[in-house]
Amino acid sequence: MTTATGTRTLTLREIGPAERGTRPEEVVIALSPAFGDPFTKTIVDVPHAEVIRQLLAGIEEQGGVARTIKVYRTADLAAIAHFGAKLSGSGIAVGILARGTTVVHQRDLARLSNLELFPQAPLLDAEVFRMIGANAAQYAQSRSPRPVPTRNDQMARPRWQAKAALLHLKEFECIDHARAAVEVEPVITRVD
Amino acid sequence: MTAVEPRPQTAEVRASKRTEILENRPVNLDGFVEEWPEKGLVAMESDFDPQPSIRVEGGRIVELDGRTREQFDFMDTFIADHAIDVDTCEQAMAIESVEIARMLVDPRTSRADVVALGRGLTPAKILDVVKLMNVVEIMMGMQKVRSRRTPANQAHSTSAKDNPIQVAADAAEAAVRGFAELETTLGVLRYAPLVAIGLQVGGQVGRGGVLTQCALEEATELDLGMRGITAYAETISIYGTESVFVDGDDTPWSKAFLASAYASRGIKMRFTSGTGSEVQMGNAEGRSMLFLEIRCILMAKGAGVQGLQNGSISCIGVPGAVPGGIRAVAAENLVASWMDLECASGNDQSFSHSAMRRTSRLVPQLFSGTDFVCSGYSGVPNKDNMFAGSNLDTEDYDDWNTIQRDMQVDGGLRHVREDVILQVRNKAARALQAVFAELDLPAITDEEVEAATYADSSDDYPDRDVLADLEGARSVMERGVTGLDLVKVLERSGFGDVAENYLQVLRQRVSGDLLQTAAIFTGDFVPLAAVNDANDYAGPGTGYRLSGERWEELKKLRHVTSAENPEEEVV
Amino acid sequence: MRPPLVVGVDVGNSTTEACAAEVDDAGPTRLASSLTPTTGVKGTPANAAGVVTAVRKALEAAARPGAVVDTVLLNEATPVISGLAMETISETIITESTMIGHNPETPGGEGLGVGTTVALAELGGQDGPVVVVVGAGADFDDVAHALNRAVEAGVDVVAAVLHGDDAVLVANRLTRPVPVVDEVAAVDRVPLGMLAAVEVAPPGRTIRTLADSYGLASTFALDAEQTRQVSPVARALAGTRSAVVVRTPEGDVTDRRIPVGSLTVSGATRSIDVGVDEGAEAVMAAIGRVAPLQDVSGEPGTHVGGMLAAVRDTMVDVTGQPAAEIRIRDVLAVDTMVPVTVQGGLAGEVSRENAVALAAMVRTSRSRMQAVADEVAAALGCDVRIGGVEGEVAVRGALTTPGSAVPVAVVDMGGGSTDAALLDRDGRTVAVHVAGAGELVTKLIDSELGLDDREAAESVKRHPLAKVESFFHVRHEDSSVQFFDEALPPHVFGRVVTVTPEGLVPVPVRRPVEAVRTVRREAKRRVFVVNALRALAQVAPQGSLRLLGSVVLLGGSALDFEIPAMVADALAPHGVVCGIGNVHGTEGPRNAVAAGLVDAHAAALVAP
Amino acid sequence: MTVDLTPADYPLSINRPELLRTPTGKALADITMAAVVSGEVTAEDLRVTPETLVLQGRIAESAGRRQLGENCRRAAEMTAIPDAEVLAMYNALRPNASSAAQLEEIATRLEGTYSATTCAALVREAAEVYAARNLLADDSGEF
Repeated sequence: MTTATGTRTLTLREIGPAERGTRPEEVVIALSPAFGDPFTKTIVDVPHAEVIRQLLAGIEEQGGVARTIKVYRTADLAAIAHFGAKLSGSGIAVGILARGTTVVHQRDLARLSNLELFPQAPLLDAEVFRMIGANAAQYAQSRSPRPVPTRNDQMARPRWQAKAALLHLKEFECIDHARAAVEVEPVITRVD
Repeated sequence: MTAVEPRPQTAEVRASKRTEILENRPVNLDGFVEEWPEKGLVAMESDFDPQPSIRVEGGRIVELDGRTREQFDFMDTFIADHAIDVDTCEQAMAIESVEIARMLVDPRTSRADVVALGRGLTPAKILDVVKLMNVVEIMMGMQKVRSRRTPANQAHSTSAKDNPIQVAADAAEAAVRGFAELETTLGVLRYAPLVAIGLQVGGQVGRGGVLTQCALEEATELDLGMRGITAYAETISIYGTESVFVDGDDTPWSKAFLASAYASRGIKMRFTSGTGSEVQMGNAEGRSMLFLEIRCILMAKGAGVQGLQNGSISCIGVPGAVPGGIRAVAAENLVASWMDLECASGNDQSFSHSAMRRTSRLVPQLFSGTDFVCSGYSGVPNKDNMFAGSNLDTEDYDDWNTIQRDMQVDGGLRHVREDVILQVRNKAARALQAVFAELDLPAITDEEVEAATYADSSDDYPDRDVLADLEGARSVMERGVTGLDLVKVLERSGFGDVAENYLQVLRQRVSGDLLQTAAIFTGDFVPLAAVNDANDYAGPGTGYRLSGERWEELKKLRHVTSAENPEEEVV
Repeated sequence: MRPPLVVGVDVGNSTTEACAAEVDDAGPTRLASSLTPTTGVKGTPANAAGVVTAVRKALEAAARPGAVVDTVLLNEATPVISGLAMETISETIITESTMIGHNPETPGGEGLGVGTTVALAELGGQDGPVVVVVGAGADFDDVAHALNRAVEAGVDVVAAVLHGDDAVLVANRLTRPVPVVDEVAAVDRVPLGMLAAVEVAPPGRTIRTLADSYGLASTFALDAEQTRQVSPVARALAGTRSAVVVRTPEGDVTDRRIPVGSLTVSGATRSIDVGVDEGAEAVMAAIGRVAPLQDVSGEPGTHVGGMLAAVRDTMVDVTGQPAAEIRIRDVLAVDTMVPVTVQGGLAGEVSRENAVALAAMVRTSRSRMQAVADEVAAALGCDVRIGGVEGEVAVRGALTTPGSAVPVAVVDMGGGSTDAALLDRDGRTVAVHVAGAGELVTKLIDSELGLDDREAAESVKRHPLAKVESFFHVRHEDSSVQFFDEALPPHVFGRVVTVTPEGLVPVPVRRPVEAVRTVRREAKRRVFVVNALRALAQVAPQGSLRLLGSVVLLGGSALDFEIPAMVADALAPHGVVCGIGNVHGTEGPRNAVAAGLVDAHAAALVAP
Repeated sequence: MTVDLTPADYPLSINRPELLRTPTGKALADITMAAVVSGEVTAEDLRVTPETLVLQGRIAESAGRRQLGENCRRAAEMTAIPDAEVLAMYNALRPNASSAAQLEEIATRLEGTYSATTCAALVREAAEVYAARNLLADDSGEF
């Protein structure tokens, strides 16, 4: 697995309203209201720039294409991902919250269901995001990826549960009911 | 990246050796956060909680804690219409909070009086009262207002491999160690019938009259209960704000209906709630954790359910991270008991990396006694705990027994000699072996029975043929196997005593005795509830006292030097 | 007064069946039958518990629970224990890091690049073409950047070899495209400063140059002798989409047979030694030459020796008979292929190696059915008689299948052994047991698909396959499409699944349905079909299948969704009518022995 | 039959067994292992009757537990409803699951078919609150 040497920043350049895609193999990456701005890293300090870069790399490595959208009207992960899946040409989307919690969704599934769910944000690192991207691309191409091995840590609760709640609240603060979802271009800049 | 990784050292600045030692203490692996009262990330003292108020018009509550009826959300409506006693509320609300707090602490005020007074109080008023109480006063209150006189305990018996033999053996051990209730759940849900059977059979081997439960989605859980394969239900979650309640796909009315459904089948049931769940889900509506939990408690009371599991439960990391959070958790148990509900008081989830913190979190419930001190205590090693780990597990048995002996408190457990434990584990596995054979389920080998006798965790058992087991589980449901069928099978395969125990449990369905508040079974199959064993604490020398035979039993530990012959240990 | 109640009980390897009947002068009146798992190893006292359960259940099914039984009839169950083993007999070894022929899922770029290996950190200033070797921990953006800069500075970068799964990412970012191979786990062992070739084929194609001896020869300018030496390299790389070959002075790839030991097969008159690494055909031929087989032993201290010893030990435990008296009466050897990690490989390369699977079967001279009978008699308080030989009784039971007639042969395919028996026109019966049945099939499926999951293999064996093409439809292995109104569960999405009564169960493979189906059917063919023919040939008059007449399939495998048809197809050319038993027209392929025992008992009552 | 019950009558299984009957009319003492083995006692016998639930409700009320008493009364009414229908009604009471008309239909059925007036009242009350709180069935919007 590769790790980035430099520091990178993420800018989400707004392209226009989030619309339904037509490419049959595309994966939509659906970001939560606080992702990238105002927050810049996950609960365990993985920079959002790295999260996006690895997701995109995973998709690219599998020969897929990606489109990124940002949602403002909800911070509910299932809703974000399911919304993304409905806009996705392939019906596959990766939904992600600012704190890192991630889900792979498909448009025909019930909102509360999913293809793969990664509920424990503290256990997600760059390597896992790469694998999630790769799997999403494979689902989009009707291939059968092996599910990303889920990690589990019973002691994550005492260490991270409250911080997760805090980040969740902060994310909720960023909900803007007046603002429709937009398509964005993730611009990753190396700063050193 | 795991939680056991030490925090990254912020380099360069030189730290003292002591700081280094402190930095590496387990407690520093726990997470702590600053309060944020505007969003409800605060334990129990918040300027954003409402002021108590009540107004009754035409026999109906028209104002509750600063909101008028048209401003009520559905929790307000349900509480106003079902929980609060309209006839007494204005009078009760008029009493100064400090007066009520003192009544809770003062042994000369009877339980009956404070409980009666409590029937007329609003959530904000109740919060106002408990806010005045420090943790020792909360414990004083708990000692008096818990509903059942005799404290008890509950265990989790689960398996990381959903191995029914492990569940049976650990259930038998837990029962013989003294747990009154046993709860299980699954990794693979389709395994449920076999694991629930293992739990029931093992439990009745360990001690006749133990009550069992299998936490599942509503339909299957109710089905297993109705067949008599399980005896009670507990994982019926409720929440303190309307939005979170709706997110959980329920309302107070749907849950009240479900409560009646369980009772209509003669099945004991309690709700579950806890501080922190609403803020964790991001919809605390600016209220403190304890205020919202008090709303849950009153909702449960209004629904007429006999009891509540609370004490933060699966959200314990949230109150655990804010100032005064564990005091609030003790207070929520107190309020549940004060509202005359059976209280299964938490201590059931992995809470801290620090053994000291784990113990201190437990002290209020263990020392004052509750209806179930843990809900539950992991009767399997935590790695096998499918409820994601408990505050206590099998490794803590001897510590727990020693604390009971040190403090002369009854936490529901006892030390049991190794030979007895091996005997019940072996018998549980053999009984289940016979049941499986009779029901044409995939055979349990003698090797598995041997493993169950001496095992610690699921790693110590031979792997089962999971496909065949699942097929068997399906056939149990399809054939409509009932508890009564299991009784017959046990009877004819030479486990008549186990069959008799099980039949006694099923027989209670007919009497409905287990539907009363805080009901459990004694070893002699006498229902013990907050009716015939009502808490009568009235100060020193009264109430439940650890004495006599039970105290003699708790004096025993694994290693106690004999006074008669100091060269030997007491057995 | 009611006529005497008689229960026939058949203790099988995995199930115990019972048939309850009232028997009087008019013959038997069958009341009900039952089925329960066999307790303990067949033919041992532990069977008694299962017998009692089966009797009780039959009485319950007959609505006569607790009725007084007059006689229980037990079959003379010969304990047949089978053992299984699989040994890899070929291996590929790479010495001195010459070759990396693995198949990363996603190599980058296309074409062939030949140059000198250089570490990424040393890149710059080289003359001549270079193959860049990138170690662990490098980021794809950084790598691409460094390669592009080197090219700008005039270095002739012709290919790259990566540790991480980044080939596509790196290749996509290069200003001058070159082939890139990734996921080379031991990249640090790739020798530097050596001539290397990297080849990547277009998607869906396989490499041409490096998988060909003369291609290698021209790439590395080899003479005829050297070319002969590297031919194993070419062979090992055949069929892959990408490869790296480094030419080192001593490097070599060998392909050798592993000595796994030999079997000594003994017949009445002579013994033959046969090396298991010679393959299944050689083993089976040796067994054929010594027929009838009397015993088989394995060369001590070898894998095969160990396996046969284990089978014998189990039998000693079960029967209490000394090891010396236990004879292995049949062996089935099957050739198979198993994925094995190449020794000395740098990227966890896997090659499909030859292996031989063996099923062995042991019979003892001493049955302990009398002990079972005594226990059953004590438990039920009734007379217990040990009846005829299984095979004979089974044929009688099978004869009750509507439409069957003498001569009739039966084949019962179980878990450990395949049994056949023949009843001829003169009323004589002959029966045989041969090694190899369901368990071996499971094992073959497991190893050939590389599942390493017995349950998954079992599921593949028992159920038809399908591919979940969307949340609302699946394509079954017969190409039919089934639609669903409710969305299928997410864990089966896009997967090859088995269609079980429990629902769809994902099969952990990445191969298409057709490939999995072929493995399954081939495994069944090589065991069930081969054994059915083998066993029938042993009971057939003059060993000729043509003289068999009709064949009735019995036992659990007769309920399989495809085995009966496969066996029938194989027998058809011999003019044999083959069908699934339906004992007494109601029991299906079950209960033949239990019902046969009752019939024989009733006949005996009338006859004298 | 009206019986005055107090906490002293609890547990009924020990103190007032004469008040208890199984749904098929057997006494508690008839539930013996022998009766189970012979098949005289069936699973049907091991259920609580509406009468017993009413008795337990009275005990709860005599101990000051009004709401538990009410729950027992609702439960007594529900004993007549088949398991599947109980679950279906519960599901219908979930938020945004039913229209006002659907809830009224359930209430009418509870009242009419099962004489479950207390349960019907609970459902009607829910319908009223759901209407006020916008929790009746409708389509949720997009983002």
